[in-house]
Amino acid sequence: MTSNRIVDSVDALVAGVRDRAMVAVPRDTSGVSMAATAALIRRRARGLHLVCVPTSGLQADLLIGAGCVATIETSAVTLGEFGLAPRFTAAVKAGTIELKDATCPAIHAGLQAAQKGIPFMPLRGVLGSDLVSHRDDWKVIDNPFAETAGDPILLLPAIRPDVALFHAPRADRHGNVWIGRQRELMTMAHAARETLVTVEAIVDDDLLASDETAAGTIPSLYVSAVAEAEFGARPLAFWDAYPAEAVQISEYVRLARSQDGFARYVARYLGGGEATTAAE
Amino acid sequence: MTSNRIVDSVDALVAGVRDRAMVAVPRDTSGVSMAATAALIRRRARGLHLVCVPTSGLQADLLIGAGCVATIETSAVTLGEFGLAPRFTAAVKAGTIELKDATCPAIHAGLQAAQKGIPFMPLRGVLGSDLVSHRDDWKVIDNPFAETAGDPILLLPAIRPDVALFHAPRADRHGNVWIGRQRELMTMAHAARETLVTVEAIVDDDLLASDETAAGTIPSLYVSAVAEAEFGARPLAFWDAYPAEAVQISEYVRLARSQDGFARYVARYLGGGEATTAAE
Amino acid sequence: MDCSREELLIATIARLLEGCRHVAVGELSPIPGAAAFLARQRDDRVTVLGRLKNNMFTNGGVELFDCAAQGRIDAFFIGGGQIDGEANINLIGTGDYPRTEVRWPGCFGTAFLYAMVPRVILFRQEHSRRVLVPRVDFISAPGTSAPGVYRRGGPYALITNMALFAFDTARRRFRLESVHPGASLEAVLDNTGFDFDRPDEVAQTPAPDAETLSLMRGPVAREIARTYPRFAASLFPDAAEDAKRLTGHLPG
Amino acid sequence: MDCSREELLIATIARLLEGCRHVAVGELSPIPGAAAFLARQRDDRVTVLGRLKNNMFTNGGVELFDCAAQGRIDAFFIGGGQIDGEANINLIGTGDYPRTEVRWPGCFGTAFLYAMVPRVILFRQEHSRRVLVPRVDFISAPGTSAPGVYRRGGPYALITNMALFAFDTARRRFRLESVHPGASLEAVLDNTGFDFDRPDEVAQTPAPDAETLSLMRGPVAREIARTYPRFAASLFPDAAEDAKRLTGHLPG
Repeated sequence: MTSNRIVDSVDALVAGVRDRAMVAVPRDTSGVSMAATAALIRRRARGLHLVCVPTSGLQADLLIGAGCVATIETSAVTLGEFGLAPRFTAAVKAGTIELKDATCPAIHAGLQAAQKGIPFMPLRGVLGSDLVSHRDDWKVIDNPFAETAGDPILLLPAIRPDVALFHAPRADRHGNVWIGRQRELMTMAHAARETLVTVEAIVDDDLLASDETAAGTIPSLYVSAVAEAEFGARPLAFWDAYPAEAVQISEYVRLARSQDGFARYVARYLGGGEATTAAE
Repeated sequence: MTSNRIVDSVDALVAGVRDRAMVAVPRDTSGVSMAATAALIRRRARGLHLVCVPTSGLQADLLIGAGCVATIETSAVTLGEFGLAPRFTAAVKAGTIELKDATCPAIHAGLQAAQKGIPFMPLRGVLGSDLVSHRDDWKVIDNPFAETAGDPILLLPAIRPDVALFHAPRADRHGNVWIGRQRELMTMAHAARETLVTVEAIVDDDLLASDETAAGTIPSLYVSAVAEAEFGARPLAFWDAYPAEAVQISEYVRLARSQDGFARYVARYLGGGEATTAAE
Repeated sequence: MDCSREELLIATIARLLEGCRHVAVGELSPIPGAAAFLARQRDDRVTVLGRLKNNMFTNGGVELFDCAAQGRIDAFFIGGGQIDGEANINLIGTGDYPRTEVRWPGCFGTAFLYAMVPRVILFRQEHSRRVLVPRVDFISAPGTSAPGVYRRGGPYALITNMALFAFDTARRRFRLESVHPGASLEAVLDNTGFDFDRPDEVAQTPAPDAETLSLMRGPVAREIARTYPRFAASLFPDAAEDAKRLTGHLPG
Repeated sequence: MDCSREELLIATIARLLEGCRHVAVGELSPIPGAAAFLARQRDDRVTVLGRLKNNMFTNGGVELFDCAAQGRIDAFFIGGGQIDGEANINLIGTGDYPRTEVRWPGCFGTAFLYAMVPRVILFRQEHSRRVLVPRVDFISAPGTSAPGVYRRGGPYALITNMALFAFDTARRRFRLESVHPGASLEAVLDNTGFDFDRPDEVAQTPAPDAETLSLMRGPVAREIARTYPRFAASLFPDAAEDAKRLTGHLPG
């Protein structure tokens, strides 16, 4: 029995991402759905609030360059050994995106607060960073459990994304998704209202049937839709399954220095020039 | 290479549990080390502060009956379909143990606070329960993120056990422990200073070598010592590996109605009458 | 068609679950468990969550509570050593805390779930003034909360061996909905320690129809036998024998 | 024995790790990574944590931070677009936030880890007035905290291509410890934008001995080649070739 969670195409999958949605995406090495990123650009998504868990790279830079992003909450945007993220950098300079700079454990804590249905989560450290003064949604209180007066502590509001969007090795026909030790993907799915996943393959086994596979599986309970997309993380690396397409990413870095060059990259690699069906 | 985390006997393992230690133990179905429980009773452990994650049954009742427990923090003590826990019930009536009654998610939240190194964790619900008025270590504040005034919310202090003690199916020779989907065992290990584990078997494979097994594995980083103890959860059931010894537990319920009967049970099943080496 | 008291309870609870998507049940709740499985037989979008064998949870013991906090659980069941007329429940014991004369296991997750799950069904077979008291000795979980206290769940109904009550949160009172076949209004009044509302004409709880009974005795019985083998052995002996042969396990 | 600048840095950082048990390194930090592997060659109780292949973490991206918060991580490395004389670091950019003239990736976990890890080693190869500034434009993570602010970690040393500094938290100032072979005190003074303490006689950073060099060029090089293949290709070409043959992977 194939669940109605299994959809036919990545374009159908991203129909679940409305304009202005808050979308949580994982960092480059955890399972980025570049297939869904391309589909979002093809359907000209607008006004997205990206939450990078806890950083992003090529995915954020592409979405920013394509005009899909209004706000980005992140601990960093970087192409790693390929260098700075050109469209992110340009958008910051131009002031065309709202920045919610954060620090990695603060983003994890905000998602865990949503996962637990609590309005906020405390976090040690961070005080004294200029991040705190620029985040008017963060609060500092005196630790109510302190033995002596004072002891300020940072409180982070829950981050409850509309959508968690990522790529995983496999899902079964019920919509259970195996994510192995990339546990932040499970936190994202628990925290988000909807979870959309591309996978390398859809398998016949029930991933919850044994404790061995269940240990690394997000139950379908949290999964809204799954689409098969082989090599769906390319040109990024995907775990140990395949390496980054270094030539393509280097070409991106070269072209995306300008908005024109960025458009050429999109046309060449993402089918941005083709007529596509808008999702909604 | 066998890590020095692998110890020769369960008695050597429980040498790591000092008198008056705060010891976190899982609920009956998650992997209770009854082998270590017997060893603690043999070595006449005293003054333990048991933290039941989030409930306990035969293990807590045995330790209470044997005089090992000064304080118990728990959401329930019950023998399930076998009935009420007789020594727990008697100790409550006699006032010989300190009770820190809790509710399941509060214990999980306290451990997660310790896992995250934060002094407290908020939790929704619970307000209006008499639990709150009897727990002077819990606090209620007005939610600093509330849009309108008021909105009281419960804050739970971190629970940082000295020892997490449980039973698992297998460990490798480095001391990595596979716990499958019993994720609370990982939270306990992260939260506790020391983690002591009995396992059905020690295996030659490296549990961290593949994403498949790593997904359900506590890394040796968090594990102080492991001892092999086949059927180490008996007479309790252990996952799907073996069922409860219903006859033995029923006999426990019958005998443990009185302290004398309890002593007979211990002598018969736990070797309590034998000369044993005190651990320290 | 004849049915047992347990079958009546299962069918009645299943009716209370109509419209629910995710129903959570505890380990020791075979009758609510059977009701949830029955609801799933009728609507395959229903999922039954909780501490079952082959359950759907993969994030440890905290997941049931997180899941409820996320608003993903529509219905849950709570018993109670004492239940009072404002739907407060006591799972701690009788007498003065902490040295209660009678000590029960403890509050489990009720203090949390009662506030978080929209449709909490109070289920206690014993219908007596010992259980249904004017005021509980210890509030494990309150039936209602003060204004301004965050709450999105609470008591929906109370079902016993004698009767079905609905709970009116605004009035903080139970209302008698129906009396089970074999019981009477007088017996309910005699055995209830708290005051409650009731219509002029009290209905009888309807017995399950033939189709419902055959679902219960067929597929539901087989599912129950896997999770609650001892219970199934008394209620549905045939299905229990099948399950025992398949798993070779005593209950655990 | 001749050694490269990178080998000098690796050996010097490894000395700074003496006595550490758990050392965490980032993905893009090959020199600190090599230093951590060297420390492990010398003491097999050392564990190297972080985003390595076959890493020890199984609880997702949050685990590094939780682990540090639990007090299990003894040393960590932070770079910095700007570092000032009070050990404040800036990873955001230059100019006025948010529309910084130059924008760097962002703060990563530094704002947290700087406060939680006892021995944070600031590592930046470029030694210039552009990097080592009187006052950072944006404090991603502060070098010191006000009294009463919970903090159990912070800056321990700063190492660049020219020199090694220790940080004195009480005085909130760096102290020059040694100047690397090939650099001079004058060059350090010319290229440092902040004021710092120094002894009357400034030592030279000792070069690694033959045994250390052979550890670096042997087992350490092979470990580095697995995690940082591009870096290894330039520094330890033989080991990198071996690793490439074994994995067939480009860096990712």
